[in-house]
Amino acid sequence: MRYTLILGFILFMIGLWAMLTRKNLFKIVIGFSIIDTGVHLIIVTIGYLSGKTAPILDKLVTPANAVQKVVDPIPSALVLTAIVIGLAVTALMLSYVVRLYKRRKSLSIEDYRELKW
Amino acid sequence: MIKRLLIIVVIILLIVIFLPFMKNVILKDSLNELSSGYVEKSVSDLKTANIVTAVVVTFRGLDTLGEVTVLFIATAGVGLLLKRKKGEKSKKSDKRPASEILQTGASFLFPLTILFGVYIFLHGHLTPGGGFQGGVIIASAFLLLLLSNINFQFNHTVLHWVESLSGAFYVLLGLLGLILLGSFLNPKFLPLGTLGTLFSAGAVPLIYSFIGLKVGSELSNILDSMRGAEE
Amino acid sequence: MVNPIMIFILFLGTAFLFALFDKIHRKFSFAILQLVLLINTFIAGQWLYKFVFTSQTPVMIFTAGFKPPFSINLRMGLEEAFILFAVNFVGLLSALYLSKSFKHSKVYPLVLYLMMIMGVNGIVMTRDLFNLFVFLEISSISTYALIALKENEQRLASGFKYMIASGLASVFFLLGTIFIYHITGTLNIDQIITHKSFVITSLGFLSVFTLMMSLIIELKPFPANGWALDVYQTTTSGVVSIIAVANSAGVFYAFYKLLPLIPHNQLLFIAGIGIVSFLFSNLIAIKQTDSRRLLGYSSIAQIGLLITVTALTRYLHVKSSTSLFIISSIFLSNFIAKAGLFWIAGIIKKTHIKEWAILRFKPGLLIIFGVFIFALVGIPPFPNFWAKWDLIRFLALSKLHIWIILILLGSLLEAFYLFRWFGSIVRSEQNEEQLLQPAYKTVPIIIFFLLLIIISIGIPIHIYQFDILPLLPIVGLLILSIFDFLPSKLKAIISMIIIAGYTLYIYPVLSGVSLVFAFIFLAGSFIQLIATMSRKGTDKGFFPLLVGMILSMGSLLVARSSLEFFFAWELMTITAYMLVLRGRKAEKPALLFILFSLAGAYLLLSGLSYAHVINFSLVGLGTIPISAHMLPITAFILIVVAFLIKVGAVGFHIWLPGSYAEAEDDTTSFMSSILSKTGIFGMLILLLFLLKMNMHHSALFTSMLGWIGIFTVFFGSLMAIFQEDVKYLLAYSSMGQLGYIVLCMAAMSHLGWVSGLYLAVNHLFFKAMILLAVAGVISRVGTRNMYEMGGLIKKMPYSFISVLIGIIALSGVPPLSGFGAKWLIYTALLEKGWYFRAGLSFFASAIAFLYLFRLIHTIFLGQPKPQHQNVKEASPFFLIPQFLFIFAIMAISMFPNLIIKPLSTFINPYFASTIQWQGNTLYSSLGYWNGNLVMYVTMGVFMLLLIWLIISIGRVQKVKQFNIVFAAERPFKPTTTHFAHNFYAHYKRALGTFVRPVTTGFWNGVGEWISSAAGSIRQIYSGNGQTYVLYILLYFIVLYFIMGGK
Amino acid sequence: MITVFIIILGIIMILAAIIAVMSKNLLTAIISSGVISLLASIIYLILSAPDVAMTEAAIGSGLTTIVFLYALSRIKKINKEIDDD
Repeated sequence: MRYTLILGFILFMIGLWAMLTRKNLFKIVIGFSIIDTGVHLIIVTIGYLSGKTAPILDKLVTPANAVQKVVDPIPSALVLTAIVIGLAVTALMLSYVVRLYKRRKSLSIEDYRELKW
Repeated sequence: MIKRLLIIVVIILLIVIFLPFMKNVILKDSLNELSSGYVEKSVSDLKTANIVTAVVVTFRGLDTLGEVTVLFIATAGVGLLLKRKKGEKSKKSDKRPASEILQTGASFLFPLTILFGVYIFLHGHLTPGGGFQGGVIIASAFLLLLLSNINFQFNHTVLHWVESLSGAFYVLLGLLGLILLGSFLNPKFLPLGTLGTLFSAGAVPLIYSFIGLKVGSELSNILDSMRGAEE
Repeated sequence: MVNPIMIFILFLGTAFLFALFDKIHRKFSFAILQLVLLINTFIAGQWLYKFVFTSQTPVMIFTAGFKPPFSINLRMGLEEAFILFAVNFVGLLSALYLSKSFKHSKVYPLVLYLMMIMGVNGIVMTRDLFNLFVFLEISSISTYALIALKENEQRLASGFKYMIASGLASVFFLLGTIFIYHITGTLNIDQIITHKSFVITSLGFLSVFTLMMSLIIELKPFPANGWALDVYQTTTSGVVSIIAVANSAGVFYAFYKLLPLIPHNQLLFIAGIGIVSFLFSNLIAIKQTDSRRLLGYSSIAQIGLLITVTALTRYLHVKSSTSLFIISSIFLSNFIAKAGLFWIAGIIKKTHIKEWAILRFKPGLLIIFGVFIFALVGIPPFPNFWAKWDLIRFLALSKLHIWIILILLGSLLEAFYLFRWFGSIVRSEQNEEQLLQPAYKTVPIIIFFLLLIIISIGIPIHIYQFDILPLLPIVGLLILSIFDFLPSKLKAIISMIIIAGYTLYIYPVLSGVSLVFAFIFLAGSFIQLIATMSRKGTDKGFFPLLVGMILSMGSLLVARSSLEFFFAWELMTITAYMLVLRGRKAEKPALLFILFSLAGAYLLLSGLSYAHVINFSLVGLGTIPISAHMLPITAFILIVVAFLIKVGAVGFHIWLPGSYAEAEDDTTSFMSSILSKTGIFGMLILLLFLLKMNMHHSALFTSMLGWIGIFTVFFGSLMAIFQEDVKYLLAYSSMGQLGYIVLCMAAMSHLGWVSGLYLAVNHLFFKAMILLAVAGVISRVGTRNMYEMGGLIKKMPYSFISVLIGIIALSGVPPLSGFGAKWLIYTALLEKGWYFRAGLSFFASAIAFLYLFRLIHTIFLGQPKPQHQNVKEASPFFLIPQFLFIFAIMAISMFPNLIIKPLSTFINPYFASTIQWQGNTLYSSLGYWNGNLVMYVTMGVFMLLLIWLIISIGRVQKVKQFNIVFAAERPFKPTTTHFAHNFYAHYKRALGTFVRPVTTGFWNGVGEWISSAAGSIRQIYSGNGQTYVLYILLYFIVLYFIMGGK
Repeated sequence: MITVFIIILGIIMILAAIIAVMSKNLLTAIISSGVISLLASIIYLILSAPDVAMTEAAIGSGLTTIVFLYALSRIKKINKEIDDD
């Protein structure tokens, strides 16, 4: 599934583009979460084995043939963690945005640069 | 304009650099040693039908504990930033209350959704889903209430108790593994049961349930804070 | 032994229940928080103890009942225990520091705080790549949130920048991790390292590169670190101290853990990343006025240094125990000092560095501040000092010259801004202000201070096996500090007793030339200490420093190895700096002094490292056979320049006049008459090595040295004649006299060395005499400008006598000892065949006479000033040492063999003697000198003149001061129109070209260039968070191509 | 067949991403980014990772979007408060 791999990287780059060019704090956070989605897609793709099924035992996947039939469970486990962490970071970023806006009434990152040099 | 150009160059160069990630990756068609080991062990040693759950709760249990902690931190962080201190006055919302139908519908759906969430994490070791997914569903039940009733206030005491105790029990179960079997987060101190039934996989369903409760209450808390509730 | 996993259980168990604890009472929940940190400190400490003091081997802790790689495992080894102990301990103290903020905050910050520390614990212990990611996230997410503690706009803005930068870094980490998993099929770090050959493929390289870059970006390398500086600048003290030390420690350890993945040939690039960060952060810090931002730059610089050192030691395959020692020493210095300084920042509550001047009224806190700064710079005995010593040694052995230069250059920059800060606080003129020092804030600072002291004393004793001898200067300093409450007179006596005792203690070790220098350093100090009794009150701080300085000079004599020598050298430097800084206008001179001294010390350090001998010391010299290759040319040059800086040789002299002149008056006399000779002593050791090695180029070197000596003489004397300030005059005069000594030593002959040492002793006598006399005068008239004095001969006759005798001895006219010195010098030079140099030195003597004449003429002769009507003779404490020195001068003038004979025998082992004695007459190949005879003849002539004067006295007409018979106007007020002002202006036309401030101009230019470079480089930190993200990406790209990614 | 399906999904996702980044309207942007996650969860299903799919659907497209919307509404509320004052 090289397509999903490439798709992941495309999303990554689009997110990066947003982080680099959008002035709006919201857009920057959105860019970040798009990057996250892209990376998650990449991770899941790495775990995929073509033609295999989910790593859950049922009628078709028996203990005897499980090793031959399922995809790699590790990346799935990692992505679960990564998704939750992504949510945590996003929520925190948004809280910052809300607080910043409350203080200065501006969503433009250019208005927050008096700290420098 | 120069900066825009620079950004374009940076992105192009990054794509060039990342090309090996896209091009040189040889997509495999069989499990590597580690993951086939996981598959075998989760069947034979843990009796867990959902191998991802086995990995998440047992083999990489420390990650999951960390993950719950990350959510916990986010709850605290969002709370620190957005919750109003007690007594801090807020403008009364002038929004129109939701219609009666929505309110009734919500209060009817609420217990059902909660039940569904519980079902998901109780069966985490058998079917797709588990603590996190179940937790989100529980949180969405609360969201339903929040949306349908503007002035709805969580019963924070209950939420705190659920959040605190489920987290503490999670750690406690891990500790039991350490005390009884010599390693932290070892779920085998409960009978393993037969593969594919509800009461199997040792303490895995129990742990996942606590994770579900913990995640559910944490997410509800985050939503509550985002809404701007009092502490 | 407690299972290390208990650390997590404790952290998480309490954190999850924290909301419930808090419902009981904030005091209760806060107590729980501290208890957890305390227990965890204890657990880590227990393991640390086991690893250090028993033969405990590292343990692996498995989770989930499976063996790795199936389960996540943790490691507890020496490194882990060390960092965990430090991190949990600083967490405990910082929690105490924050107790008030915690008391009034919501419950969340407490939880976040606990989790932040736990995250670091996890980062350190885990051996699983993805688990490392989780813990990295735990620690950074809680940091993001905690930055908002005591929220304000700037904190929020910096926190947001931090989040997007760090968020991007963690994405990179995730990418690297998953591809490494894809290639190796495992997430276990140890397994990945054993399979590390995958790095050679382009995919493997890219994965590892992405992973490592993520960690490196989290370590805030220049220039991809603008966000970090904002965080350092804004975050509240208790939190930022944790971010700066504990979080950085965690990420650094993660980097350390994964460094084996970097192929050997790429390690130098990693070291380069560090050194760039080290150099540029220190450079930009020069321009900072915001104290926290300055500390931030310093933190980043120190992390850069750590990266460099870690990569280099790995590159060089340095033995693991040694590299661990170096790394942990640098780590620890920064860890303790930086946490402490950030804590102090929270007490000061002022942002501008100049506003920190209020520290001046809190001596205790000021001392602690100073110690933290010294620890950062690497002054002995603090850990950084030892680390630098070992590090430079290894780099020199492996011929990594450029790294030595860069590391020392960066250290010098760092020393510059830190000492500038320290000096500006000590010497500020700000008024006292109320400063709240609540116990919960001071206790952590004091604990860290004590910890630093204990470690600093422990290192030399336990690791370098120092016995008490080299540590005596510190002991002396501490003893006097204990008695610092006593009045000055008593302390002077205690100091004299200590010095006498020290002399007796080391006497058995002394022999030959070291006796001469012991006489100068110790006996000279002993006598001059009498003058310090004139100090009023308790005059805190002076005596401890003075005793420390004197004993470190003594330590130089008895040092047995290069390390002991260098140790004593640096101790002497720092104590002298503090003494200079006590002068009222000494802020800038003291800074110049410490900068040049440190530059000298670094040159000495690198020279000693290049030398293939570990016994660079007079004592050590006798114990080893000397071979021709022990001192390569580089080492020789580096060391000789270090000593030339100390004596203030021309070109390196600009620190000298200011610091001699602006130091307190009695201190000046110590510095000029005694301290300056340490450079000569060092040079003597160096020349002895040269002599014994029979080096190929030695003739060329010594000839060059001779030229430097004579130019110093010439220039020093010339500068002296144009001074208005009597202390500047004497400072330049000292420089000239030291030049003579260098010249003599460079002659490398028996007579040359005899004359050099003779002059050294003689210079002690007359320069101490003159300076003490002048100090007495200044203490009475309250000015140092000579044209504001005059006619003091009647008011201060004894001082006059001692200055008169001093200048006779100095100028080298018969009959006093100076004549002998000059005679010896010319003889030595002529014997050597250095005719031109002899001529120049003769000329310089004539110049010297000009300024000496002025000293007598302007101060003591002429008209007394009206405001000096009631001036009294100087205090007897000034006079007693002067007369002791007069006595000494008289003695050696009458009986030169008293001193020349022993000198000659001391030097006999090195050179064949070319002089002979007949009775009191000294014969050289070029003539003879009989001290007695000279004395008698001169006395005779003097008597004749005196008799003639007395006979003709009848014709003398007494003139009152304001009698205008002989003047066109009534000289009422001495102004700059005073005849003695700019006395030698007319010479300036002839000699002006020689005294144009070329050297000063050069060094000023260097300073300005550095400053403007710093000013323009820091412009890259535009303040825009997006730009910082762009920098990170650019940094990533550039490094990828530099490191040869395919 | 599945490949074609994935490519179509991918193109829609990329378009959604571009809309999310470029759109002037924040609400549109937030919804679009939610759509990306939703489509991603379908891809996860195709890639035989149902656990991830569920999580991405619930957290990535569900909760994250709601958190975004809450933040946006907070900002609008702040604006309103200014208008009122």
